[in-house]
Amino acid sequence: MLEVKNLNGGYGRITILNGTSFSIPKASITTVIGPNGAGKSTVFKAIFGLLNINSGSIHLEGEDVTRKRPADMIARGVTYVPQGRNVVPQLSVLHNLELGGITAKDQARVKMRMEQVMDQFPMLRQRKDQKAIELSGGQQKQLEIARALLLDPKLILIDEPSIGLSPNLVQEVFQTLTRLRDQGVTILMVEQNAKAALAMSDYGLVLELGQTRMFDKSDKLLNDPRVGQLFLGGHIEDAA
Amino acid sequence: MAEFIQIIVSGLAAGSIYALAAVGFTLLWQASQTINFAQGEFVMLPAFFVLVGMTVFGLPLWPSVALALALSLLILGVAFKRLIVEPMLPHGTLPLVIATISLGLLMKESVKEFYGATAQPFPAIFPQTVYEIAGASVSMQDIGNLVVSMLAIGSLQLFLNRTRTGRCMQASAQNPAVAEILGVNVKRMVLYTFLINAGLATVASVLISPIYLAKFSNGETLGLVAFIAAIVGGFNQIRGALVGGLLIGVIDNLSAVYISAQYRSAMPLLLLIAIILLRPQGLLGTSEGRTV
Amino acid sequence: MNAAAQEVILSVHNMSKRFGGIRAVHQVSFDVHKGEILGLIGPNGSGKSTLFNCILGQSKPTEGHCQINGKSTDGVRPADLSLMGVGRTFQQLSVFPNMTVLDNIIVAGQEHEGSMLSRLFGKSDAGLTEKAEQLIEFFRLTPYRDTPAGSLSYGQQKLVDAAMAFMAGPGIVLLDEPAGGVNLTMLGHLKDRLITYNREHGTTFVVIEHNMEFVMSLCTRVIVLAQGEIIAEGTPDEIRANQLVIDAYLGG
Amino acid sequence: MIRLKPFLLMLGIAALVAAPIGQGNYIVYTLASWLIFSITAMGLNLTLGYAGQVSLAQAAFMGIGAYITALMTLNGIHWGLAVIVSIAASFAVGLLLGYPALRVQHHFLAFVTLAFNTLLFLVLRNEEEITGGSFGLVGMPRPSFFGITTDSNIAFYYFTLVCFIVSAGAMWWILRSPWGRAFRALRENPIRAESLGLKVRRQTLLAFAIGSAFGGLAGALQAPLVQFIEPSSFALIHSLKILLMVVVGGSGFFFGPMLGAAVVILLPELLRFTEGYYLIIYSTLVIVLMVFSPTGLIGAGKKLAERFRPKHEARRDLKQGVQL
Amino acid sequence: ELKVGSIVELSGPGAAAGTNFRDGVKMGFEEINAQGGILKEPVKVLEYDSQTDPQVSRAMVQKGIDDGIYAIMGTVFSSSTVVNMLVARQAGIPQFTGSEAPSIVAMKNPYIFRTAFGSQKGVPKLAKYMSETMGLKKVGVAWANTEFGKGGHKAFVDAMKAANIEIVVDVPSEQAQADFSADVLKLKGSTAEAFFIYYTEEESARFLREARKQGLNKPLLGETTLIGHKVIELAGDAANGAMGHVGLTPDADIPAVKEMVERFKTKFKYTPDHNAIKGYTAAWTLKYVTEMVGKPDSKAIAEKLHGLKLTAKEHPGVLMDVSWDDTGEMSRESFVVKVENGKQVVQAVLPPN
Ligand SMILES: Nc1ncnc2c1ncn2[C@@H]1O[C@H](COP(=O)(O)OP(=O)(O)OP(=O)(O)O)[C@@H](O)[C@H]1O
Ligand SMILES: Nc1ncnc2c1ncn2[C@@H]1O[C@H](COP(=O)(O)OP(=O)(O)OP(=O)(O)O)[C@@H](O)[C@H]1O
Ligand SMILES: CC(C)C[C@H](N)C(=O)O
Ligand SMILES: [Mg+2]
Ligand SMILES: [Mg+2]
Repeated sequence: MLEVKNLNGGYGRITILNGTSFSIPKASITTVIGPNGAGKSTVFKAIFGLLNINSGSIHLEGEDVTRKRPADMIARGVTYVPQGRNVVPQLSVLHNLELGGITAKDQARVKMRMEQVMDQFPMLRQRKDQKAIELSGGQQKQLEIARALLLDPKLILIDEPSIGLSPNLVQEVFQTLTRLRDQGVTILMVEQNAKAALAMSDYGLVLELGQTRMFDKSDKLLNDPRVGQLFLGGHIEDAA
Repeated sequence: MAEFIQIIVSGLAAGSIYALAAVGFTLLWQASQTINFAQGEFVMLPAFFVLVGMTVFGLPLWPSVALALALSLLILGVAFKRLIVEPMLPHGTLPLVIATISLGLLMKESVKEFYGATAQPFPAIFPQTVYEIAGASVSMQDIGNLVVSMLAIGSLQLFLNRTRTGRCMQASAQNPAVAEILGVNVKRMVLYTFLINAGLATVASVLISPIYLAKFSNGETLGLVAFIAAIVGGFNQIRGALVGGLLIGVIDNLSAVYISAQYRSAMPLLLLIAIILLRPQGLLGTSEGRTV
Repeated sequence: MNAAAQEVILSVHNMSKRFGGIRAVHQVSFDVHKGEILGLIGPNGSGKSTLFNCILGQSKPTEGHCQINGKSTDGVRPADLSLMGVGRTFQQLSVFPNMTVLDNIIVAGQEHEGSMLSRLFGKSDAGLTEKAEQLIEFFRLTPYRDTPAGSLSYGQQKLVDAAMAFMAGPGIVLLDEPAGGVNLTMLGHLKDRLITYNREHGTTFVVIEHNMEFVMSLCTRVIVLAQGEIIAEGTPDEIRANQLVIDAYLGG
Repeated sequence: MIRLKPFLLMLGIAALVAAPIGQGNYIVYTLASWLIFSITAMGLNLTLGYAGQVSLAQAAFMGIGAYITALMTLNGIHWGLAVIVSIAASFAVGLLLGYPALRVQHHFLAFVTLAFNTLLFLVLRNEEEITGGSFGLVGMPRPSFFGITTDSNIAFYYFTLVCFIVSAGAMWWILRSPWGRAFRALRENPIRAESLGLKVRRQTLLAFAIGSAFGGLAGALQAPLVQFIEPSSFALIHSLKILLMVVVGGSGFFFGPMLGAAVVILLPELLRFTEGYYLIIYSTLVIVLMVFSPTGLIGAGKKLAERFRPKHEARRDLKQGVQL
Repeated sequence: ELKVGSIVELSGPGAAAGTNFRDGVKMGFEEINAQGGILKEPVKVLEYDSQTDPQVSRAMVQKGIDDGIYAIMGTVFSSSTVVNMLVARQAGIPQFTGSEAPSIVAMKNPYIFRTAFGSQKGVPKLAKYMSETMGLKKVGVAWANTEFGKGGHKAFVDAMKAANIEIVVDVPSEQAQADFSADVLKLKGSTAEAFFIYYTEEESARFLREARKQGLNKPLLGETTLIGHKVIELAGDAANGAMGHVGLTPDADIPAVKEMVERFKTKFKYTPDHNAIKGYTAAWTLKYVTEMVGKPDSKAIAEKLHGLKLTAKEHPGVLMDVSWDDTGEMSRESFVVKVENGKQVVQAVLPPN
């Protein structure tokens, strides 16, 4: 489905990705883990066309999409939820949501999908006329996630969905992602909450210094002691 | 009483022009968080396009206006956005402010160099009829200005809030990074903003030039007054510009007659300061919401 | 809890905040004792951040007030609160993007020593620099010491944010989601550091967090907010077992 | 590298000392007015480049300084006293103006100062009894110190140079103290700065008032240099011109304003051969500069220097090595 | 080669007047050079732009002097002239200004010379006409609040006092003001029998249009700037009926002036105003006086000019007879004209005073 080969790129003259490679099959969930600053978000930006790529390639369902622009990626059924807050501050919740489907030809379907995601995140319906900036951190995140689902994407890039979400909502989002995977959607996700994320994933990718350290079935990674120590909080208990 | 009505009417007529220029400020502010210091010159220039059409190409008035509109869209819209705003947008407001100050100078000097330094008569769009209403003289021109600017601003407001394109424009302005990842063609949305501004400037230019006469330096005072009107009305509300413009027009006339002609131009400024202190978001503006 | 810990450092009385029709915080009252690490949890939109903002003078509560060390904070501006020993971090990343990591951390401490004039004419801030460098080392940011903070990754900025909180003198520090986006290894370090700091300097912490492992292993007491009201309060174990909290927040 | 700096500084000062020797009156006059505008631009750079507040009244502060100095020296009071009053007055007006404006945050200082500049112009023009109205004030004496007069253009230039060096020194001092860091912090994120104990309003206000005081000093020098002042020399357009100096030079860089002042004052000279077209060319050049280097000439210089660095750099933590 | 400085406002609000003056000077010296120059030497005109900024104008005069000019043409705006004339005076360089403010010749500066008489001289001529010929008792005045306008206003107020005419309404306006409705309204509401309007051309035109719109139908009187060619062009019908006192005007019924205007039109493709004639006559005056002195001696030229009278007959370049007194003020014949059907019609010829 998605194949990243030897990616090399960065910001300005600083190279961040030093030959990242991996490939993920259709209808799977892959969790990317790695220390802060490893380049996880940078990989996402590279895939979505937001980064200077020096060399390497990205293929989506066999098509070369290296250096394609975000709009092209959306047209190919890819959506992206970046890290941090990403709403249009002065537009209402409803209009923010609507923007998620702005590129769709079939606006009637978007209308319907909006209703569906609002069923899933009832908070959004309650707040639909409020300005997005007025939402709490976690509410904004819900809005963003909902927005990325509108277009019935083939591939979702989702960068640390759990930041700011309450535990029950994290569970719910994970369930949603699993459900989507079962419907054939491919999901690439970054998560620091690695244990839970890997548990629901098919594959795990460990990234460090902009390079692929490991790429394997997620249960393999879960059981790998090195990974356990560094990224699964293995020693948290000992230190406390 | 007749005197008072005259003041109000003349004030509204002048104010509707300020409003048309002010709405451009508001629009560009919303689109790129920049203050276009050349806005006054944007209103000055199209009149000369019309004159060029009439004197150089010998066209009648309306075709010349159409020509001016086309040229404005091209120069004040497309070229301004492509050549100046776009490369600078990522670098914050200040360089853009400086660039627009220089652009204003460039436009002014170019008109002076290539068309002449003296004012030029400009044909009126509306018939020169004057009506007596309750003792006050009201010209067709006054009424026309008021109606045109209200229509223009009203429909712009509706367009921005009620259409998907309008909302995409807002999104591109408020958070271009997000707009981009959602697939909005940010560049095109910004272009629309500048095209609308150019169009409004042309309308304003054609409306005022019969009164102001076409002159290279017309933008100087007009720009400042429009700017004040935009702030007074509220920088984040399109219709704020209308209210601000009309208010300034009326206050200007009232103070010229009843207060002090010498300090006449001080009144809008005092109003500006008062608004900033008492209602910083402007008369119609809304506060921008939570900050943390 | 020993006797010293019973001394109240921050007390919130009947605090409410409404935004138009929305009741963000509703009649919340609680005390924070000196030297404790208090957790504040609750569903999204339950009013946690709003509560912080009201306590810290960032926004004006609709009603109610709070006291720091017995002194009312009505109308006290955030800067003065900070100088009174109340520090904070924000839920959203908030570093100074174009300043180096080092300067970010130093600036967090510089106002707490000497007067404004002495900062103009006084000696350089060598002590602060040293402290800042140690924090940088600790948070593994050494390669980024002179990098503009805005070009760090999300988690790295979060760490800079946290480091800044340690620059203020002892007192009370309110942390809004310090763990979000921080790698688990670093999170462990962060927790250790908070605990050590709390033990050594007696600094009081109030922590908003959605990471339950982190909260439950760090805090001595937890308050749960839902729809602007306190629905539960107690030790981590009590909270974990509270059915109300499970339904509203933790989920099954 | 570190040793190079004092050396370059000495070289610069030596150049400034040597500059007017053997030049005509006009050149000396122009050099002196460059120094004066450098002082005022330096002040604005503090407000704008470091504290992040746009002031559109720098010319008005020059006006305050110039009128006070003119009125005092015309009445026989020594310049030395007049300059102190000028600086103090512009500082005080800065505080008065900034206090309410900064209370409401945002870019409102820009608008309030814009209004202030225009209002001051009206007052200077309309209150004829004091200010001479649009006729202005003429014939201010140039000061003399311990029997040394500054009447000749060259003597006045050196006098201005001394003032310039002193004020540049003071500015340098302010910027390298913790205040400098505080200014930058509150420019970049005032809410965060406030939460760290930085008194945003007070510090910004001070930056603005100090910046204004530099304007006052420049005005106090301008009055005896030109020996004539009238309201329109301090109109809004001149504030914009000073703003142009700061940004064209490079706002937020110490030497930006001086470079900018030089460009704004000297470029028209250099372009004179183009006759009527020089303003057109000049404004085009400014636009082009801003488009290619929004950080001004100093920024453009840095960009150029960057060219010679390798195209790719390794990530900063690569040396730290892997953990896995 | 002789160097002359043309220092005028080529940019800024004064650009219209300045450009006219500059072109007049240019044409004057081109003709002079074509006829062999001054003292058989070609004249080189160095041009400087004062940007309508007094301080810049001062610097430019300094620069011109450094560049070795022996006489100065300009500036036109009084606000600039009062400043830069000090520099020219220090250097002892004669200066031909286009300004009309009374203060300029009141400073006993031996190096300043007018090219058109000051308003303290022109306005009383008109005042006399108003009181004696028109028999007015109550008048109003509307004026531009600039150096130029203030000069005219003061001269008018003084003249009215002398003539025992009451001023019942007095309305100042801003430079480059566009909306005159309030001003007209104030005049209209007064009991004045006629109004003195002292604006620059464009404001005059806007004023006249507004006056027509509001139906202000009492006599409007002014200077060249109220009824000049440009005003008529801009104000159209609204200018009809306005009256004015005219010193120099391209519309004057004098063959020399008419020919000069024609030459100017072919050369520069626009109709000159009085400022162009000022510049043109200044150039020729310099030639005549330099040749009278016999050498390009700035000081001697200035001395020679005081008390000098040049007749158009012997010195065709001055177009009309002209003389200077010992303050640098000048005298010429002038006219009272009225606009009828878009044309100036001379009502009276006033002798030089
Ligand atoms: N400026 C505002 N205008 C309107 N409503 C607001 C504003 N600020 C906050 N709210 C509302 O107040 C409620 C509480 O918000 P708050 O940010 O305090 O939640 P929170 O507990 O911090 O949530 P999270 O865990 O998601 O950060 C939310 O419903 C939010 O929409
Ligand atoms: N805008 C930027 N400019 C320059 N360098 C950047 C920028 N953004 C990130 N970096 C650098 O790139 C590296 C990788 O950043 P990235 O955001 O991809 O990390 P990450 O793995 O997502 O980390 P986190 O878990 O903290 O989100 C970091 O070292 C960071 O310093
Ligand atoms: C343009 C002119 C009306 C200026 C006028 N000559 C003056 O003295 O200022
Ligand atoms: Mg990341
Ligand atoms: Mg929150």
